[in-house]
Amino acid sequence: MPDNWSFVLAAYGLAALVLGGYWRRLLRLERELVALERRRGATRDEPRSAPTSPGPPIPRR
Amino acid sequence: MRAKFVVGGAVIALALTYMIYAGVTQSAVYFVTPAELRASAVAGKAYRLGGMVLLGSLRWEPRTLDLHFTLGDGTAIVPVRHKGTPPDLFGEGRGAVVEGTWSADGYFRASLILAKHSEEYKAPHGASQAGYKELLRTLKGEGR
Amino acid sequence: MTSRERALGWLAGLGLTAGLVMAFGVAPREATQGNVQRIMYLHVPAILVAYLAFGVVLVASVIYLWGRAAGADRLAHASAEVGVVFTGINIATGAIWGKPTWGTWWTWDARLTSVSIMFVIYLGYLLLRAMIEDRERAARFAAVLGIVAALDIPLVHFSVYWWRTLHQPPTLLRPGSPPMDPTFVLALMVNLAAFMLLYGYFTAKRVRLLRQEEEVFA
Amino acid sequence: MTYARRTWIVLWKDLLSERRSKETLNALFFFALLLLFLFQFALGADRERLTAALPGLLWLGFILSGLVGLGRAFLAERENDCWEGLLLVPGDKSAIYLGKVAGNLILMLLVEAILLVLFAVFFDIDLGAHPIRLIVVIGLGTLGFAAVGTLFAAMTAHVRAREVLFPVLLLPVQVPVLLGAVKATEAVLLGEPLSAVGHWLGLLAAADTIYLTVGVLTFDAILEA
Repeated sequence: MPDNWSFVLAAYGLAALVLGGYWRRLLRLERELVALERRRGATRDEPRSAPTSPGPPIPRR
Repeated sequence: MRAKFVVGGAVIALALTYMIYAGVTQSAVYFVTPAELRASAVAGKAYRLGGMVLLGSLRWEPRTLDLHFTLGDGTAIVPVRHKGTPPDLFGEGRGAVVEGTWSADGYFRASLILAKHSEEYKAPHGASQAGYKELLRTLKGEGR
Repeated sequence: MTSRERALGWLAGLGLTAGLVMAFGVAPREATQGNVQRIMYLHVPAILVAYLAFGVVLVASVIYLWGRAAGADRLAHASAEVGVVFTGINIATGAIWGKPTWGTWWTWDARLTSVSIMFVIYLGYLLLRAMIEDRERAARFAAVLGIVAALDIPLVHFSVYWWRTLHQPPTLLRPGSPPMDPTFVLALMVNLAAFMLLYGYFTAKRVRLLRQEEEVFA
Repeated sequence: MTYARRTWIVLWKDLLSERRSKETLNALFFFALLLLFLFQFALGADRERLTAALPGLLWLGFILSGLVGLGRAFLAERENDCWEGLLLVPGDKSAIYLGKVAGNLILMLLVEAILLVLFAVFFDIDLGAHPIRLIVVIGLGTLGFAAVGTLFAAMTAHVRAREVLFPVLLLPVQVPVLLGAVKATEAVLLGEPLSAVGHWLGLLAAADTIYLTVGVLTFDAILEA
């Protein structure tokens, strides 16, 4: 029975990529939110601009 | 209003319970065994055939990729022909499921070979060959 | 970032490391399948955690429709997203394992089919959320879909099971003692615990981000 | 007004406006005819292959026409600003849901009858051998489709990309109904008794029950505002 280490490596690598990718997405979203909050705090009356990230939809009222 | 949700929830729970009960007890056949195929084979009709690869029946020609073997279930045997490389888990004394058609010339022409393994995960030291009955049981899906 | 969230993150990282050690260091090479069986330590915990995540979506959706608590809606949203990620991992690792073992990347086998349908249903759920601009309406509609989807899963499972199957029966969920060497089970459990922690970390973080998003844009 | 009466009024209103305009039915009849052409071109004249694929094709036709028809289910309310009217209906809003489901069910069954006749004529298929069995199977399958379809149609009525979102949400959820209906139809067309596919019929009945109940319980949340 051959071991197929390449398949094992591919599976673990892919999983790491997906999980890492989702984690990074969350971190980026967090950074953007913090930056947005800071900017909002500085200039209250400026028109809002949606962040350009392909993240989740930004709810609007 | 509250009564609506209680009754509705009960109806849903009942339907789901029935579904799960029926799902577990239903002994659907996922593929035919060699005996079943032998009993009512229609040439040209597509089947999924599951059985054990009989010991000493496997012949493989690496150059032409001709794969010949016999599937059995203890009562009947079916010769199978296939073109291509078999999967790693495929081998004599193991279970296999093949998709293909029954040929009028008295053999099964497989277009796809799938190795079916039992749900036993064994450490190397306990490596005894799975019993024939056990494998058949797994093959028929009764092991759930 | 709250300290609880940070602690959860570190715990998840620790758990994943332990899981890797168990999967590659402690668990022995499997007798028939060889080392390729080690993919199982990713494959099985991923789907179990995905089921957990979608269960949370169901409960949170019901709670939201009952009392309209915004927190329940955020939990449902976050949990569905993380559940889809884990389902994706399960499908991908399953395909990679299937190639050397069954001899094919994909087959319309029962388990593969039903899990992929579940994947598509919850992708649709996220799509619905993304396409509705009004936050309150998105929450209501998503809650309804979350309930329909969760109730649909057993129906999908059995219908596809009767349709065709090739996947071996689930080893761990079987009544009676699992037909598995105890070391394998231990390695699997460690990985399952690690994935649960990771689910908790991701979901907690996502819920907090969703709340902040609402505060910023409110 | 009793619950049943409100259900009946919604159904009556839909049937009456459809009878007057015949918009949906005419379009769907033409659509069914076109589907028939497509199937013929896609499969060629191979009788054997056609027979094997027939139950699947039949349901593919039902579902495609059902998607087109159901997608329009709440169009009148949305375009003519009658949504508020629905909201003003006194009492339990699920009466509206049941009325809409009944209307959609009738519409779909009509289109399916047309498709069946077209199939019987153009593909030379004998459908008359077991009409009762066929009606039971098709009725159960269509009810499940209409139950979820109506719920989702109301849900997507206000969404920008509803033409895309509606089938994307509906089709995966409908897989159990589709599988059960195709398998049961296959058995009926092969002349098998219904008891041979009892588990499929049980699945369809369970699915119909669950979908309808969820629809009744949650339609309030979809309709409001």
